[in-house]
Amino acid sequence: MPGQISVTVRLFASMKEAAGTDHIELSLTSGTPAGAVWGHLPDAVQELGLPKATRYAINRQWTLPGAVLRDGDEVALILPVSGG
Amino acid sequence: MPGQISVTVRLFASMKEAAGTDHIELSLTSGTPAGAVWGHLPDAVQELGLPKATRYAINRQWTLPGAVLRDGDEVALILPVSGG
Amino acid sequence: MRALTSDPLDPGAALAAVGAPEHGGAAMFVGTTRREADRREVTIIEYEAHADLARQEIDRICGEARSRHGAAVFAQHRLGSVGIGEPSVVVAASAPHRPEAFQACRYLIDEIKRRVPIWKRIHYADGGCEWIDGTTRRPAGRPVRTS
Amino acid sequence: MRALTSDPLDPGAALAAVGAPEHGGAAMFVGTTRREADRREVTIIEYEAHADLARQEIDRICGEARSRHGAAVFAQHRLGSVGIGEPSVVVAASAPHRPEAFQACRYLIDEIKRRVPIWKRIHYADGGCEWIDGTTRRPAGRPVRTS
Repeated sequence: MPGQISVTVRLFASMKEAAGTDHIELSLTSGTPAGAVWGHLPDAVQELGLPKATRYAINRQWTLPGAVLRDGDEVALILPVSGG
Repeated sequence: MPGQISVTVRLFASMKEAAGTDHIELSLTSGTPAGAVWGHLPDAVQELGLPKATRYAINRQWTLPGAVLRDGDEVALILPVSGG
Repeated sequence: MRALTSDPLDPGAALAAVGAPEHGGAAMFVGTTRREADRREVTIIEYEAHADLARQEIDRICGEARSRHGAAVFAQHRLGSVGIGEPSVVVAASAPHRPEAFQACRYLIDEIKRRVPIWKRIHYADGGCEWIDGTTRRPAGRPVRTS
Repeated sequence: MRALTSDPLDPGAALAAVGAPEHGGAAMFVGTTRREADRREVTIIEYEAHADLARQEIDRICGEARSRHGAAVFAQHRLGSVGIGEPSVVVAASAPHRPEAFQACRYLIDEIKRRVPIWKRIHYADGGCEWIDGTTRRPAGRPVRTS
């Protein structure tokens, strides 16, 4: 479809659990920024709420929520971390 | 001898080396404080100088240089330390 | 150095990795799983990572500690299930003098906890479990049943 | 815990000694002999103590770290000849949270170095050696020949 892009969204921790999968393929309007991916995720994921401190990575590099996605991108939503 | 006490002075590090022994027996006038022991040590030890930060212990307990020695005491001169 | 591993961590290997005869000492921090969280008994803790990004970020933090403090550094985080009292993270830093070794060591663990995409899921003795990732909105004390 | 020993130190034993399932982490510092001192190559370092007083003082410092920081602590210093790169002192502290573990660990090593009656004698590759005890008054760079 013209003006559409395909992206892979990688999910971790409680988002992965809520989605029942560690990645979701989305078809989005060209020009969609990383920070808008959330609104396209399944309801079960959106019910968790989006923590303010969520960060984003495109193709395994940190990015900002305003970064525009391109066709074939892998975008990761990085919830507030708790390692250590 | 009346008015005299016997004390054992324990020596460490360069004082022990200069004296060639790790302890010296001294006969001192009753009333001598720990801090005055230095003046009764062999010349070879006194030549090292007495570092300002030297501390004193009597019978394996910390004490102050003004503490008066009693007959039979073991007094230790604790030069500035360098452990670790 | 493998920054992430599913094997038990070896603090001795961390110390050996930063040992250098020009250095006067090494500081190390070993993070271990605690028996209690939120006043509930914990059985195991599970760690998950965005592995590629986590490795990159640990490497970057190590580089920062090296250049800021002139230290030799080591950092490793465990993934998967970790039993109570077992190490989940080990960091070490050596330097010519101890203030720098301590500073570099503290920098490593603080930045790893703050920045690296690793999350823990606490499994409780009462059967509940929860991810610690900022989404937890349950009322205090109510177990989250996930199965 | 033996506060003083002539045997090689074991950092793993130090960590094990402070491990507690209520604690979230342990900080450790391992002091090692350096290859160079005063720009001269070092071969070995010899440590001597007023043993009774040193043990007492290490015990006292451990007690202070425990009560100030709520930490479980360990401290051990080696005596006798120590080769380059080998540990001469190991301290460790664990606490429920890492700031206290780091503070207690730093307190242990700082106070041990400041207060405990232990002295080192550096043996140099050029044949000289010297006690580090505040008495050294030789001109800079001149080896002190002691034999």
